[in-house]
Amino acid sequence: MSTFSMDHDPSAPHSMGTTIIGVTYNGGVVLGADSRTSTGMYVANRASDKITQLTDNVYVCRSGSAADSQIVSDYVRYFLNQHTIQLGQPATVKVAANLVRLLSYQNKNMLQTGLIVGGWDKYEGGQIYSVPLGGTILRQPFTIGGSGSSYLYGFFDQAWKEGMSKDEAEKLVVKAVSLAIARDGASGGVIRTVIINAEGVTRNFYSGESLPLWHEEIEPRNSLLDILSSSSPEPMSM
Amino acid sequence: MGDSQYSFSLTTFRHAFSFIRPHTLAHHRNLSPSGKLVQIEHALMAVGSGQTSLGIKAANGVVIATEKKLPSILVDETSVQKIQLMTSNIGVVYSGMGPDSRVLVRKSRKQAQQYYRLYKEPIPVTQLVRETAAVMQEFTQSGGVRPFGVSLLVAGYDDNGPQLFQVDPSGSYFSWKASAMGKNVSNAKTFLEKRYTEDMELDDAVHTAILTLKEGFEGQISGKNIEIGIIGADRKFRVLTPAEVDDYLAEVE
Amino acid sequence: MGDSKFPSHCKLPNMKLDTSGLETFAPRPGGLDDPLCDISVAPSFDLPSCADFDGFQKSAVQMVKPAKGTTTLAFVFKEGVIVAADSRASMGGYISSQTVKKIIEINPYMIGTMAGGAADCQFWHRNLGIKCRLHELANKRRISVTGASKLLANILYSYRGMGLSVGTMIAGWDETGPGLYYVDSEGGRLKGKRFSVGSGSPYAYGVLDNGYRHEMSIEEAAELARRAIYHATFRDGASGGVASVYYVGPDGWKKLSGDDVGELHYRYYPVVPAPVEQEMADAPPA
Amino acid sequence: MSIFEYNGSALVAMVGKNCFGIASDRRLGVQLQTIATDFRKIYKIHDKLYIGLSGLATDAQTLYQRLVFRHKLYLLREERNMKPETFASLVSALLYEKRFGPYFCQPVIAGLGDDNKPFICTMDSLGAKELAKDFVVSGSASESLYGACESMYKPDMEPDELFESISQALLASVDRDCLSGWGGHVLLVRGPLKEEWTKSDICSTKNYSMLSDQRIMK
Amino acid sequence: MAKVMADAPQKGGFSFDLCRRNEMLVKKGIQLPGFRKTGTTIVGLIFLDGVILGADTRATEGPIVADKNCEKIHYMAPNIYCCGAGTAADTEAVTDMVSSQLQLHRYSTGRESRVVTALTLLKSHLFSYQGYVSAALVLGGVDVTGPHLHTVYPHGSTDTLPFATMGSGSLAAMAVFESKYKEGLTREEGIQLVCEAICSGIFNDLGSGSNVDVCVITKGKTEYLRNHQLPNPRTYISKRGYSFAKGHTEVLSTKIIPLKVVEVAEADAMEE
Repeated sequence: MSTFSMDHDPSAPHSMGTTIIGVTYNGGVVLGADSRTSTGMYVANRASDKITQLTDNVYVCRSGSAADSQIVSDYVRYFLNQHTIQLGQPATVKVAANLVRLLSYQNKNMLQTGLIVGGWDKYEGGQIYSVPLGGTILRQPFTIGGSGSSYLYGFFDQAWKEGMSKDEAEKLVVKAVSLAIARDGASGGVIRTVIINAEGVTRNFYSGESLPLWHEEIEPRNSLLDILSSSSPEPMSM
Repeated sequence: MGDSQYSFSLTTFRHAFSFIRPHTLAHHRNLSPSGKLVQIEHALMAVGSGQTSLGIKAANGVVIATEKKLPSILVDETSVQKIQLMTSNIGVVYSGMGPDSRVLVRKSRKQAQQYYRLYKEPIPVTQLVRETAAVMQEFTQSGGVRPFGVSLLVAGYDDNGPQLFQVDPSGSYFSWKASAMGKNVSNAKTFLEKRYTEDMELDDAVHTAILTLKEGFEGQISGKNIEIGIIGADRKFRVLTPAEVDDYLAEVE
Repeated sequence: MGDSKFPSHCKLPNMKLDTSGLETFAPRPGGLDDPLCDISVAPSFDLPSCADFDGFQKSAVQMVKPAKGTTTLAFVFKEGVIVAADSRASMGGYISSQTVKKIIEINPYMIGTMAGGAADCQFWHRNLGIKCRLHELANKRRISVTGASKLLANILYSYRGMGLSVGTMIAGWDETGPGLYYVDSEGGRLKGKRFSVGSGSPYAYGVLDNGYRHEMSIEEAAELARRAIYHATFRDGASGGVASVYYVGPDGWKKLSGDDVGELHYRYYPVVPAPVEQEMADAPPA
Repeated sequence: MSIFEYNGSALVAMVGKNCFGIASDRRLGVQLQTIATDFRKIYKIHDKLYIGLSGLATDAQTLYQRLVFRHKLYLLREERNMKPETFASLVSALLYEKRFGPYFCQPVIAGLGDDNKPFICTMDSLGAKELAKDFVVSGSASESLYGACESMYKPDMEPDELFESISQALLASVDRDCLSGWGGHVLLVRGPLKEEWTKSDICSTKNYSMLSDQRIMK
Repeated sequence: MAKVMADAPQKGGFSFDLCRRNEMLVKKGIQLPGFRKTGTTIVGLIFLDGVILGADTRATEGPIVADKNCEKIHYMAPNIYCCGAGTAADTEAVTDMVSSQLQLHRYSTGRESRVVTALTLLKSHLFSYQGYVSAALVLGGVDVTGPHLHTVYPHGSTDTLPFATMGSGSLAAMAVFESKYKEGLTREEGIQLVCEAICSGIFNDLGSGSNVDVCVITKGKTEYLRNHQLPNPRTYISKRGYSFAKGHTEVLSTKIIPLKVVEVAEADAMEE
């Protein structure tokens, strides 16, 4: 095996070594995710959106194989649209999460994906459901997923509080994802969050430079782009 | 079918009809004692009472035209299009039952695409007509279905020049220099026989088509209640806009 | 296959300088430079310091294999020995040369043929040549074909299982008359009347066995050898080029002929150039 | 050993001025053993269209039979011969149909179009078409053929010139390949030129088989 | 009879009847052939008025350059094009199939095709083959909802990006995009940047080479700039070439078969 093919194999499945998080707070839920998509060692997309809309009030965070998670969320979105029309009112988060579970469970032999469904409905308020690899469903006050999550269990055990405010919850999510990005090579890029509550949906974006620094991280100086565009002496001339 | 039936399909195309089932023939269910296929007779009746359509093959192109009489003035006439494209160089118009024609058009378009995907060459008009006619024939002797209640006029331009075909519910088809079908068929045909010349240009053919339609037309003819499709040497079939039709109407007057 | 698999004779996988190439005698053939050939010390190659020795050995054997497509033959008859071979070298399907000398002259009275690994054959034949000369100087008489072939067989036997690939015939004339031995890298050594070695040998044997008589003249024998080589090159894709024929007699060996097998083909089976055939045209429509 | 080297073959097609040439070697082997030295690898589809099939001979023959079947069906249905382009698309479709269990064949297609414009094309065993304006090659000697044709091809060759070039390119290449050889078959097709066309001069398909001129330095 | 029917033109779909035999051959130690690949550099970017796609033109078969000037930008719809990398036959087949489906869709809806429609058709086909149909695509187009650029991976995953690269030269090309891409490029700047990215692939990636193809799609207009740049002209043409005297090749036999001459006069050809 040559080092070349290790570097970049475009035919390798496209997967998301990921950090995804869903937390509930006193009025709804906050979902968060990093933005790195990689094929082997190559970052195929550094600003991908791993929080996908299912209905107006339900979103899903995707991890694992990009193809599998996309197909599952596409199907669920399709079923939920039909369901919403037949029912004449928005689908509940529970229904959405159970559809995700159903697809994950019935096709578990061919799917490599773990999903976190989060949303708000008028019956049960903000809810987070985790649907990991085998197709189990777990309703939890908060849940974490993806390769970066292993760095976060301890953090959440320590930092999680019942009944946070919206801002507290979002701060927690951003902090957690940035911690995972600092430790996990497969997570990176920017942080995206989605806040869902009775008022509706807010999407937030935190660029890579704006994230807090952790142990021994070096502050971003001039990025490579700045260096290239400045008129410093040519690195090589002929 | 041996090994040609696979568990999945490369395309979304599917044969919607099966091959001949021998038992339907054996039962003679559709044959009347006089030897006539009554279902086809009925289908031809549906065509005969349908709105008039006609086609003329000119020296440098083909025109097809039809009445577009709507059941009520309340219908939005822009939402109805009776002349349709089968490929970019073949157009079709029907007399008879509109919904039946749509089934045929859909099948024929698929057939045309299949041909193109196999040979990377547009399907010749004769081939598409043959395929369409085969479908219509199939429905005259398959169980559980009835013949299509339409006749089609197919206008196209390919390597063999301009061509006009008429396909009937029985599945028979002929190439025509000019033809008509529908309610006013005999008058229209007589008119066409009088007016037709071999060296007719496409523009003349459009004029003749309008005059023929006008012959048996009840009420005021306008760009909104007739439809005209033309194809010339550029091999691009085109349905004229109501404004263009009005221009032609003005020229005829 | 990285370089690390061919280290210096030191077994440590380090950066030590290998000076063995500068020494006067090539690899360490374990006592073989002794003319008397001290076979009590088993010769050996240095073991390559790699994790997967079996795998290395397999691939080493594979590397030698490509040059095996060959047809060589030799037979003893009334007047002496005839030796013949083709001249093609191939690597898989690719013809790397059409002008390979597959008959190696050991000394004026003895020649060997080459089948198997080209490098192995060339090296050990040259080595055998040295030994024969030393034997001659030490004993004031030429070595017998029996002796020479035994020397080679002993060497090859001592390297058995280490990846050498040699299939050779030693033909010569000594005090007892004509001599012919087959020796291979598996350690086999056979005395015989006629042999053929290489991928084309089955085809050559067919012609040889059918046409062989002890009482042939030199011309007849040479023609038999030529035909056998030609027929082998006809059927065997890995044999081809030139059919060379050598004769070993009381006065030593002599090259009798070297013919392009393509030309031989049309000499044996002449083709009458056919006149240009013209098919009648259908009458074009008027 | 690659499956393409099981039987061995060398195929080449070249374009000339209003003509084309298609040539193959004549060997059929089972690996290194030669079975026949007059094996045909170029098949006729119609007067102005030929296909050469390299690779596994059994697949080549099967594929050829299917192609002939499809062409005859086309002829019956449409009452005309296939254009070379159309035929190439058909071959491509037939090969791609077996994407996950392919025929081990690399076809070379050469033909004259409607206005006697030469057309050549090759494809891999899955049917990925490669159209070329100069020459196409395939078979176990293809690497040598690429080299020989790159240097020997000239644009706008007359039929006689084209014959020598394509023959020499083929012979030079098979001389470096154990698995092909024993001379070759060359087909030259020239369409009747409209302006020159007379009843007596309607010459067109020339079907040569030629000697190998193996020569080596002695 | 059944066999004959089986060979009749049929609906399409893969045929697996040689799979078992080929598997057996592999077990016997026979190597299956490599297929023509487009070890490729393909790129796309969104500029001020639409989308620009770019591709190199080299097709390879193992170490051999099989085609020096192939087309890797495939037509999908008048307003949508698609660059393909991977196994040439697969990219060709999958884009052809989807473009045919789009055409039918346009006929039945009477509307311009949308890029997402193409995207969905592509990804669902590729996903259903679990990566075995190896086509890596850059899909671009302008529709009623504006310009769109997507990448599609062989396993069926997709990305939506302002600039994208694919193929073996994607790293080289991405380096150019990452350092020079900005929002709101003009047409000229966009083409320039695409060419630079493709050239970076051509010169730094062994699987890519020859010329630069560009396709500029704007609202209502598509320009396919075939061989927009030719950075690798052939420099070693021998002026004399090889000439062989007539009769240089020894000929065993010759047969001349006259072609059946169809009536040359064209005028009557149309008669039935």
